[in-house]
Amino acid sequence: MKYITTIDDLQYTIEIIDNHQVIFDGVPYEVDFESVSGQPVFTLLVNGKSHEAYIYDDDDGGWEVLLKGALYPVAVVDEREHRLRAAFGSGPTQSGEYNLKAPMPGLVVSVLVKEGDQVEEGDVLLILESMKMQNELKSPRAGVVSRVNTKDGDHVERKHLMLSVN
Amino acid sequence: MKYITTIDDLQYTIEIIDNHQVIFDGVPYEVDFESVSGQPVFTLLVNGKSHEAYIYDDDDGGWEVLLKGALYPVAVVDEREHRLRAAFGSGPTQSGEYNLKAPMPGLVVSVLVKEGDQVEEGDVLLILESMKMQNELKSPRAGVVSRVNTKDGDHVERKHLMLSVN
Amino acid sequence: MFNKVLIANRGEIAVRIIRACRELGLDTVAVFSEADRRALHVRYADEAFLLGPAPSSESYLRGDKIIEIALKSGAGAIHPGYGFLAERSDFAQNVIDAGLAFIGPKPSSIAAMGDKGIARKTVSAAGVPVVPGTEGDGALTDDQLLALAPDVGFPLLIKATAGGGGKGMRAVDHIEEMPGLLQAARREAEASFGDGNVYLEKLVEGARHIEIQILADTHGNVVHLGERECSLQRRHQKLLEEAPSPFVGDDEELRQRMGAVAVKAAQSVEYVNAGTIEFLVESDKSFYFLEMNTRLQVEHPITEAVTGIDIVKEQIRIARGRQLSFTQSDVRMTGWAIECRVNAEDSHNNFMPSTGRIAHMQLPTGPGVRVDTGVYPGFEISPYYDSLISKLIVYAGTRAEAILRMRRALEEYRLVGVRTNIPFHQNIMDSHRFMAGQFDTQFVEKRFSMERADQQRESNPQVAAIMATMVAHTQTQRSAHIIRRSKRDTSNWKWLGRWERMHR
Amino acid sequence: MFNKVLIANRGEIAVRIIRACRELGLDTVAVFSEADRRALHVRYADEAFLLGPAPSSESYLRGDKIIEIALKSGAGAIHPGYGFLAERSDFAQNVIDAGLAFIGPKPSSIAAMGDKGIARKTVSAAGVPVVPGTEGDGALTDDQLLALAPDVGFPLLIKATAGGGGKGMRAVDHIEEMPGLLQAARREAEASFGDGNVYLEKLVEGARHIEIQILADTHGNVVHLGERECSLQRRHQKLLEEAPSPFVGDDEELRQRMGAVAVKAAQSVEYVNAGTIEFLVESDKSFYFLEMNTRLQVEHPITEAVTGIDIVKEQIRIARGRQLSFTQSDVRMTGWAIECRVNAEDSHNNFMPSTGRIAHMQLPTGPGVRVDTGVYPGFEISPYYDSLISKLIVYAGTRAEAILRMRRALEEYRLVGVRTNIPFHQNIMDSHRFMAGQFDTQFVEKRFSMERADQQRESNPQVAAIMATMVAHTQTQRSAHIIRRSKRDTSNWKWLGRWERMHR
Repeated sequence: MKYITTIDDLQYTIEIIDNHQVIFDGVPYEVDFESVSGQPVFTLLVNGKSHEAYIYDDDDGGWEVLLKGALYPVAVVDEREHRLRAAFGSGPTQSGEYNLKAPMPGLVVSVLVKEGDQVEEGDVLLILESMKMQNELKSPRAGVVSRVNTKDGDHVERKHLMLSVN
Repeated sequence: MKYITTIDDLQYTIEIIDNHQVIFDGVPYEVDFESVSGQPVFTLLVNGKSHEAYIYDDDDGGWEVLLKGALYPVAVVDEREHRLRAAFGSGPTQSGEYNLKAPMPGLVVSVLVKEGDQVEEGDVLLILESMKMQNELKSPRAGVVSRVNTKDGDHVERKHLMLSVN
Repeated sequence: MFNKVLIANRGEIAVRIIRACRELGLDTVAVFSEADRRALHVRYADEAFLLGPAPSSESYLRGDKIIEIALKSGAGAIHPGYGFLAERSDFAQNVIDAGLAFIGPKPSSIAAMGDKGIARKTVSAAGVPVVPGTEGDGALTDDQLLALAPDVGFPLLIKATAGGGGKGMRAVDHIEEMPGLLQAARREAEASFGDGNVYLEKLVEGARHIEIQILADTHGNVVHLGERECSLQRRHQKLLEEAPSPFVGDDEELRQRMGAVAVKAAQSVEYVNAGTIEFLVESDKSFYFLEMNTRLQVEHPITEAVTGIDIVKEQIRIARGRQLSFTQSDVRMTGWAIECRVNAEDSHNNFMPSTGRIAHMQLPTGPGVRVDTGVYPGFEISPYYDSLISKLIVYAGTRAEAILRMRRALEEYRLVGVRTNIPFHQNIMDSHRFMAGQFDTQFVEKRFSMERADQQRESNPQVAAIMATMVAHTQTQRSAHIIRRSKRDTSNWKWLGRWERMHR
Repeated sequence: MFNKVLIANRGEIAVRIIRACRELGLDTVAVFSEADRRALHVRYADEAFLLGPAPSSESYLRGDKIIEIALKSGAGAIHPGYGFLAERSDFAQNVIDAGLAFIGPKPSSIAAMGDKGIARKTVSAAGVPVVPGTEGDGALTDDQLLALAPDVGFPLLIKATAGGGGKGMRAVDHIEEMPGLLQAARREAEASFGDGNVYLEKLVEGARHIEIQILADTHGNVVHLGERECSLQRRHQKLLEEAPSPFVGDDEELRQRMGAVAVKAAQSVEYVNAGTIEFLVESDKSFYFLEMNTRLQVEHPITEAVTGIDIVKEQIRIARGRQLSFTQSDVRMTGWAIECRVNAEDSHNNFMPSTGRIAHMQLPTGPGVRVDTGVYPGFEISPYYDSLISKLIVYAGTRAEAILRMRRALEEYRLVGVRTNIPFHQNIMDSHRFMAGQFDTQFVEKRFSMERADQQRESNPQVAAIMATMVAHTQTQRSAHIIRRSKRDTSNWKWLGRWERMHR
């Protein structure tokens, strides 16, 4: 199968024959690709060079590759999908609403805004404590607080929608 | 459920109410029993004492407990079964045949006997190489080689029946 | 003399203390919260008792329960580790009143050094130079502080009087931002120490944070074990320490002068057991007393590596009334040690805390490498306690060798399940300013960026692209396969197509 | 001068060498068999190339392929590690003829020491005392050996002329058992070294096995790094080593005398790089040359710990033509180090080899602990190579402290999936004779029994009984549950009963 793989502004065409053959931008390579004991740790031998990386699903269809301490955000789409995107533009456009989700599980130390409040970009919306650190979560833009789903003292799970700015 | 548990010549009656209560020889104990990350490593808190052990199934219905470097062979049977055994004697009696099974995977360096040979106790029957060590496997008793299931140069898996003495 | 020690702590430091006790032939008693039943300190201790629910306030801060357990279990002493109850003079007093030994300083010394205001007064009275700031006994209102601020001068630091470890600390550049920052600092201080009092201190720019390790026995002997360089910090949290300090280097005269001042500061509060005096050192080598940590320090292992002295064992010996087995002249620093704090913080995402189950873990080993940790594969990193997963310590003959060894060790480190700051440490080890020893306390926040550093490392996007593509491909194949098996009746390509759309 | 090194080995020693190269800034090339694609040395190396199928003869012993790979990959040197091709003079010669550096001694030195018969001749000519036995150039028939045996005297040892590591070695008490043992020895020697030649040596009873580490550069400097005590052996395989030797102890005069003799032996074959001279030492402190190992030794880390010298780095520096950076007078042994060889051998089942997948692994860490290993959780231990899983090394100020530290470390060690000899080491650490340093090469086989040792440890059958019962109970419940779910239509107890009978 043929894929279009993108890292920042770099784009590669990669065709995968099997675990031992890939065609990279038209050039065939002998590769040896294995996962280490079923973990998201992968080892790749190509031209004798030994590489090992962590590869995570970044939760919205992309991948993160941690290789020798450097992190690469990678987008992989197959040829057909790539054509579709080219034709119809890529996916839904940004919604007007900003949803503040808990970046990690923790304790809501204090919610500094209430529904209907006018907030400016950079205003602190909420303070979330996790691992003994107080993290001030700020609004990325000006707007009106449209919804507040949490209160002081709440324990929230990761990705819990805490409040929205419209 | 109530069990009769035997270690060598020691016998205990152990009733298990749940993971937090056992009655040991009539005396109730508060216990806290957990397995460590799904491994056969178990941690037990009883009267505040913290114990950790490996517990293996010994392949014939019994258990091996490795506790602080000491190995305990343990037999556990429930009450009813214990009564049955008491009544009818414990299981099938030793068959007259000695079956030599491979104690580990390895290479058969040489089979020193053939079918029909008369062997004495302590005679070397076969040499098995594993991990660069040559292990001489001897006959536990005198008898006649009734069967030979392997030959020089064979790679055998663990528990493969290599030969029998009758 | 006690033969059983209760460790009133968790994580790597509890394990570290259990090891010292075991190697001295002492029995150990662990305490744990409901979140820590399977924690390493519970598994390694001879005895273990439940304290209560996960939050510290209901478990590791319950001094009353801890003393009760010590008495019940027949422990003769309590080691508080660092954090939690380590610097609570009232707890230390209660331990002693219960007839137990407290493995640490006298309650009076903890109190004297615990209120930073009083501490500054005491040591300056003893002739120790302190950083200019608000004097007196702490309890100042926001208005008073705002009034005093201009005299102290900007930039300045708001610090918690009960503080430590950067908690409740804020840097202020202009008076306008001060009210908000005062609030934040008091809130954090309140949360961390149950005391919202703060004071002001001049923010000395381009300065280094260098500390001196002290050991004092009950017979009046006080020695220092040389310095530790702790300037690499983020949000006033130490991230990497080394001994000796590249700034002090071969200046044995400066080292001994700082050591002598540290000893003097310790003596000013009749100090006993292990402690650390933190100094701010300016580029002209003038130095000021910052504060004294009246406890075992996270970074103690680097001093152990270069001096060969086991600080935790010495703490216990001192608490047993022994004399120090060595004098100041016996203490010699040889070789070089570096410690990297491996935290469950995603250094590629603004050091956001990361929780979860450790699915796979492979620690670096081999010559000159030491790892202190309280976790293991299968263990759950909870949001209740601090983010320190392990301390990676290397030791070698020279600083250059130590850096190369640390690079090697960081490369070997494998941890799956939570994100860590290992990439940050790898970038630091490659930083020319770090290699040259040219950094101060503001280096990480003002002169260092992960993005820039990542760009500077020998990059290999092609390999990253191939690996990600192969993983994506494998996943596609597997899913397609599953769908095929579950839906034999419909043509594959349609399902495959739908599945792919679903997953974008 | 080379900048890339090929490591012609596997397992912990390949990893150890990769670490040394990395810390010297050299690139590394690994080679691997089909069984080792996921091995740690492949994962840690910069490059890795497949040699062939699992059996050594088709992979790690294929010198031709290895040299080919070195040339192809642009490696400038080959490090053989120990075992495999390490002591093959022809391989060393081929490496040099290919224009590569061999990180080890000259082929001529390997050859001279490789044939034990010639070696005994050479060193005794140089005035080094040797153990009485058959002299001459090895190739003796069984009849000749049987004839010579009485002169050597019983008990005696049959040893492989090409031997090393106890392979092809047998102890003989009476002439009657000698023919059978000769066969066994020749067979094992043939299998291990492709050379069935053997010779005879007097078996000195109650003697110790003590060896001296040598380093020699290409500029004629030869120094010794003191001794290692290696008397704890089973079937002539070392199981535990320590430095210094408790037998030599403070007898600096004996140490220097043995060192001088070792240096002389090395010089007698114009030795270069790292090597070890093994001595047999009698209770009256008279000592005899046994053999020289012309390679890096498994137990080298304990010498590194007490001397502070990184032997593998020195090997590489020497191969790069550097002079030794220190003289004999700079070498000082401080503190005490012990190494336990953790093997995949079931010490509760006559040390039977144990293979399988490592399901869970937790290595001891903390102060004074070093672990060298080539495996990790998820790795498969195959029957093709030796059973060494890892080397556990501890370092402390005194022997007593080192023993306590080793006990602590052994207790922390967790390994699930294969059986190990850790319980054996735990029993040794608790043995009074070991603690008193009263043991010789026959201690393990003649005066030590796991059964007796197990009985002597503080035993806790009640706890074992409770834990086994709870596991059995859980299993019963689970199975019953499964049956219930799958067979809702029939009454549970009947199935439960049947299931229980099934499983007995």
